[in-house]
Amino acid sequence: MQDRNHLAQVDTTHQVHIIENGLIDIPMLQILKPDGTLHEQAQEPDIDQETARKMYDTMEYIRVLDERMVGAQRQGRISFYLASTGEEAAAVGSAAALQPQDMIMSQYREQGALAYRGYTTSQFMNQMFSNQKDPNKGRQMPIHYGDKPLNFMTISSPLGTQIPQAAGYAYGQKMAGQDAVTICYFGEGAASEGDFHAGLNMAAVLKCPVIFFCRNNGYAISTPAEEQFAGDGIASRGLGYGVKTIRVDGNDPLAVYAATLKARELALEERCPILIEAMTYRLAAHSTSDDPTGYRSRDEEDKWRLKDPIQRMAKWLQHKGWYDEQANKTLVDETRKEVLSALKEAEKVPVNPIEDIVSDVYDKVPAHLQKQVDELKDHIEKYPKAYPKTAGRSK
Amino acid sequence: MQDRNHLAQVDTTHQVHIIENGLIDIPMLQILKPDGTLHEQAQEPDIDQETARKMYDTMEYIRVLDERMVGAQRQGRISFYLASTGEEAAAVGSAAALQPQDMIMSQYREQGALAYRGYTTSQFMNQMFSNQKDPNKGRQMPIHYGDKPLNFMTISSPLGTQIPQAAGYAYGQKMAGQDAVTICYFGEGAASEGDFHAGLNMAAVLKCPVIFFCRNNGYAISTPAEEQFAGDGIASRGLGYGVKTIRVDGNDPLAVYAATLKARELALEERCPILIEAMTYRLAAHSTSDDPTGYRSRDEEDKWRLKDPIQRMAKWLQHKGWYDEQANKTLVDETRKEVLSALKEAEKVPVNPIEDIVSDVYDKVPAHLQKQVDELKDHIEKYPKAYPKTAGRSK
Amino acid sequence: MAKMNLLQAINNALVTVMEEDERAMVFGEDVGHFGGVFRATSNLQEKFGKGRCFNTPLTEQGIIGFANGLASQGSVPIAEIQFADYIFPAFDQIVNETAKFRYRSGGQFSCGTLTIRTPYGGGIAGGLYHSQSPEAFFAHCPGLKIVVPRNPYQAKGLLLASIRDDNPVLFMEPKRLYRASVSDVPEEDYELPLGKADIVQEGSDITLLGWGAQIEILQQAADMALEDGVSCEIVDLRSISPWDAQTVAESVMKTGRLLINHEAPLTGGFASEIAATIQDQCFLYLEAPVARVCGLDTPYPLAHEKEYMPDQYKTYEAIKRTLKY
Amino acid sequence: MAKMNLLQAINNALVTVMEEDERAMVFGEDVGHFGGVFRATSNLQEKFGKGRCFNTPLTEQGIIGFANGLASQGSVPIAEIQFADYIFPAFDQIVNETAKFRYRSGGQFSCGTLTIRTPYGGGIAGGLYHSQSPEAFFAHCPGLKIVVPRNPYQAKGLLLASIRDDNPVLFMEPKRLYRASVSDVPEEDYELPLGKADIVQEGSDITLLGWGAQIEILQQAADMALEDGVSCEIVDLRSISPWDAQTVAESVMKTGRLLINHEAPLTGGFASEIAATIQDQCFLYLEAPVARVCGLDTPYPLAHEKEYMPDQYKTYEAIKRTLKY
Ligand SMILES: Cc1ncc(C[n+]2csc(CCOP(=O)(O)OP(=O)(O)O)c2C)c(N)n1
Ligand SMILES: Cc1ncc(C[n+]2csc(CCOP(=O)(O)OP(=O)(O)O)c2C)c(N)n1
Ligand SMILES: [Mg+2]
Ligand SMILES: [Mg+2]
Repeated sequence: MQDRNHLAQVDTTHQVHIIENGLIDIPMLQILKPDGTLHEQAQEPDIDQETARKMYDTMEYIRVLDERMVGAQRQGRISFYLASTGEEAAAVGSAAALQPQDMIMSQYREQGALAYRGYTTSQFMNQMFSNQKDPNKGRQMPIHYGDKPLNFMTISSPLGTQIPQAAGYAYGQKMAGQDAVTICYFGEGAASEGDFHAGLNMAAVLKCPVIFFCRNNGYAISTPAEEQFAGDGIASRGLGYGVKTIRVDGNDPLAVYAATLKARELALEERCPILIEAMTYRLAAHSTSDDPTGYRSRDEEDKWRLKDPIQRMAKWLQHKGWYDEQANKTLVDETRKEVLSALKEAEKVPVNPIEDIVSDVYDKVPAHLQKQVDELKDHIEKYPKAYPKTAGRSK
Repeated sequence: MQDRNHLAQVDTTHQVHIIENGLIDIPMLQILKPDGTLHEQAQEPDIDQETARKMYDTMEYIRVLDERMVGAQRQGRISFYLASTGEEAAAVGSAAALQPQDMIMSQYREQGALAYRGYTTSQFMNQMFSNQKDPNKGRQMPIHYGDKPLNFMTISSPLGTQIPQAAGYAYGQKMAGQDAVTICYFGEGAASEGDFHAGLNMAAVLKCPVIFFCRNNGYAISTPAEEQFAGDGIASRGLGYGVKTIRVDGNDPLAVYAATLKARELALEERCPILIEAMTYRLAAHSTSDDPTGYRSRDEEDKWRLKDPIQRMAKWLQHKGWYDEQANKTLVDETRKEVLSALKEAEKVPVNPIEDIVSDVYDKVPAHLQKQVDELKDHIEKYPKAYPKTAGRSK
Repeated sequence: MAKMNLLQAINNALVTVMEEDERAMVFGEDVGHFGGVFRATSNLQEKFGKGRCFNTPLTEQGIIGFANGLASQGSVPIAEIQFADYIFPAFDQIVNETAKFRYRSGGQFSCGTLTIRTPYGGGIAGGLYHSQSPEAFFAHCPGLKIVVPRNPYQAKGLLLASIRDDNPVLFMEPKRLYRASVSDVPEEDYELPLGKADIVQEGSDITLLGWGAQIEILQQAADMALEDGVSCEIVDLRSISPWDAQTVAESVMKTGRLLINHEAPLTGGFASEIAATIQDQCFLYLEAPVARVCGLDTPYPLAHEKEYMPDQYKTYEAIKRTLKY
Repeated sequence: MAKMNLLQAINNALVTVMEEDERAMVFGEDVGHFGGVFRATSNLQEKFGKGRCFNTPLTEQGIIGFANGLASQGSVPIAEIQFADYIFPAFDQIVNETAKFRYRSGGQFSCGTLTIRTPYGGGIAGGLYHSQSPEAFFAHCPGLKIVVPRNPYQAKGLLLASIRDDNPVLFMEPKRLYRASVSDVPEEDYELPLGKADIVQEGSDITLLGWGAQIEILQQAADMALEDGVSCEIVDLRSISPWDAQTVAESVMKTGRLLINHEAPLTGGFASEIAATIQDQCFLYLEAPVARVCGLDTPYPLAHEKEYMPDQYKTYEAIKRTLKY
């Protein structure tokens, strides 16, 4: 046995030395100025026109999707929605820096990452209508997407649970010798959960190639960041775990892209976790169940509207000569139409037949569940009007 | 509503800036050199002879108690014991810096703090024999002390649970306007629990006058610190929570005393939490159920034996002219005798009568428990030999 | 008397207790200025200050850990868990700490002053993470009390009794009734007893037992059965732990039949405890097996929520089966 | 065949599966070089390397969270929780995540490859935090399997089946048998079926049902009853979830009487589910109420451990009462 010395790195002092806030400065990477021009000292990430356009288009797409779905919820067509307005760059910029084989484990406000991977409007709609075309079989509330072919883990409502899971997933990727990482998204609110602590610490100790991507958008429902933590954001925690950490302007798509690219490279090369804190703002209500006027001012929101990531990227594209006004207008119009028609389509698709109420609890339906569903089917036959979604249908 | 800006303190950079290990240096406060003399740059804490002697005597006392109880366990007289050998200064030095009205919430290796408060040898024994004189009524394994008059919270085996509890306790003290703080002890292993994260973060946000005192003794049972965390000890986490933090040589009683004194002052003045990381080493086996030769070398232990806190303090007392060889010898001898006789005494004290099996589950014994204990009593009467501790006795 | 919905009745109880006892503190996620996502704690921060009504960081284990410490110190914490589905991160703090605090210390310390409020139950298109009824998980843990009100009047009286009771109480609020259930509620202070079931309707042929929002379902099923000439006794258990076996047994000895209804999955649900106890205590009185009308042994579904629910039709059918046995 | 104690049988099963499947990984607190506080994982790190057998930081919620991710990725995690009393910080990860992973994703992702091993139960002077039997908390959660072996032979066969079963399994090891129970165990690979109870002894007057270390207690009580001329059938449930109601019901239809024994507190313990189901399925066959001989509704005591235990004397008395009913 080799001797261990947990004091090997520790210096000695002879005065009471207090470590406190402000001791380190964690600056935020910004590449684009709000006017879309590059900061003088900044280096433009190595990004081609196609990728840049795809990022931009995805952000526009998500903006439209969000807006329409909030509307659809107001009309009572879906039960719930949760928009990412103002935060599109965080999800899209990071997703663009990944490879398709990388696993995405998201919180719930990263529809941009999913869209970037190629999720279609119909797929979004099928999930939101819990219909039988949803690969999650209509089991969860709207916005809890999941798609195995796209390496996008099904979202779970309990906050923070995906953080240690992401460490484990990445460990598995490493052990299998894969050229892949896991990215794990979460909010600054979720970072208060015990699972955050467990996940970051385990990833650091067990050297898991995982990118922890925190969207610090200032709020957890009504709770402002200042009532969530007293340190310097979430980034300041990285040091405590021995996790390499980058803070980035979450409203700057290029900065997010550059940071995530670097993070992925480090994660793979050094087989280690990286923490990214993206500073952004939740311009949307928390969800369609929420009304932010109860806890923040219009004025505060307006200041952030000026930092709109889509505008910023549009201007940069213009500078580059990669912006196409007409194509963009078409995209927006087409998306609106597409959302509407996909919505109408999905609305009509029935939910899964009643047999599915007991499937996927176990790998196979065990005897006691078979009995329960058989009795249920008999019951539904007796009261077809009480169960209009499933009566008269069978697998 | 006033506008909030969670970016107010954040600087901007234009290069990918990575925060990583080594960025801050967290030195360890040491006042006494291993030879018991003061470091040149160090200031001797304001400590009178009586306090200094009490600290020293308590450490000696605990050393003897530990040694004897490990022996008693080997003889089969008690079922379990857990020694603090080598770590006495951490518990005693910190307890000495507190006031009696401060609440102590300990992990399990802080018998020194309890002894400093005045817990008697008989009290220790009554707990360890789970007899009817134990104020905890013999409900927990040996070493799970608790004493309300001494403001020493009953110890709980599940690790880390006392950390958020200490935040809450301290919040209550603050709201009640008390001139008191809470100290919360835990190991570097327990600091991996989610409850650690929750507790430190809540204490910081809710401004609780609590001292989080981590004994980093290099091991959690067999798990060395390097497999427990990858950051710079536990102190480096303080920054992440915005909690003022002090690292101290846990084998230097004066340094621990000075750090805790300062921490208490700050906690009360600023109504805020403080984290202290005491660097020490568990010279003892984890507990009497453990055998450290399975996971560490004798050689490694020996290096730490040289840093013995009791030796160090003895030398300092000698320098001060406060050391009394004879008194010390008497203390050790008397303690040995006292432990033996208290042990013999406690062994003879019966456990609580059977009625107590259902008490303290609720404030009053509810009907269903009354019925259960009544039936049990009838049963015991039928099989008195099977239940020798309680048969034939009643309240 | 005032007409109040269930949320207003809870808010009213909280105001009552905070006015009376300055050690009382209300906290949880979003409960501060915003008044909670369901608005049960509206205006408390304005009335009693930030020190006594506050947001916590987003950590259920922290909320209950903090509350345990606060209770052991002598304050009167009233902690909110935003949805009962999110109480599980606090499971260790509740089951190993809250519930065992008094016992392990021989009565020196306790969490007796603690009350945990949490909205539970389905029927709101919430899917598997906004619909759970976890009472049975806690009912297996000695040291806790568990209370569930069925309407605003019950809610205020039971919540006041829960907060003042010197034992930790898990107070589960049927969220689908939050706004839907309105009743006359006295504005003055009153308490309803813990550990006592309430006979909602007397009857002679079968005892229907439930709690919370399911009492309405039992009522509807009883009305259907009445058309067939079946007289149902409806009992609201109100306290799941400790539960009032005596009232239930007396009712069953009278009717000879028992049906228990709850939303949580059948297996290991609290109906199993009731059935096990009653088959023992009333063995010679039972004319048919104790019937359980419960959720399926699956997570709570979304698309098939209606089908999953132990609704009035399933209850009515089970009444008929039990009577025909 | 070799003589093995329960720990050796478990170690042997782990070696078997790690040799066969390189995706299999064993981890938890102190399980690495040290081989676990009970030494169930001895030598695995030496044999299979630090990548596949490793210590984790001290965080149960992290261990299971990590394991869930690893399982969903396709690895075969075998996670150890040092004592079942410390499984509660992982309750959320188990109940809301492990158990619901497959369901919520429509079968796209799952934790089917996960096995959680944990020592449980009392009788070792462990007091309230080293003695708990938490099976009933998990039995109320659809999506998990729960398995408990009664001896080394069962342990190896059931553990191999649990690891290979494509569902998450909570494998609970009766720690008081770790070294005390020794039996012949085949060195080669074999599996015992999940979800199937095992008739340990045939009999005609009463069915005694239990699992794990309590099977020995049932055997002792049966021997006492035999002196009175009472013939007991002893059934080891083996799987708590899903449980084999059919075998139990068939036995009860034959004997007309059922007694269930477990160490966990009576109220809401798994015996309640069994009693509730059997009184329903065997109503007309039962000659006496289903009897439950269980722990008291208190935390697990230390000084009064003997008195708390549902031991052979209490079981024997309950057999007599049931026969005399
Ligand atoms: C364990 C758990 N507790 C509470 C909730 C309820 N809840 C849903 S979202 C939310 C706020 C999350 O804030 P944050 O993590 O900052 O993400 P954001 O909404 O800002 O994107 C809360 C409290 C939950 N889903 N899970
Ligand atoms: C929640 C929980 N998990 C596991 C254990 C078992 N256990 C007891 S002590 C210990 C190691 C603790 O190490 P540390 O916190 O460093 O304290 P030390 O023993 O070094 O003083 C472990 C794993 C426990 N008591 N509680
Ligand atoms: Mg947020
Ligand atoms: Mg340690």
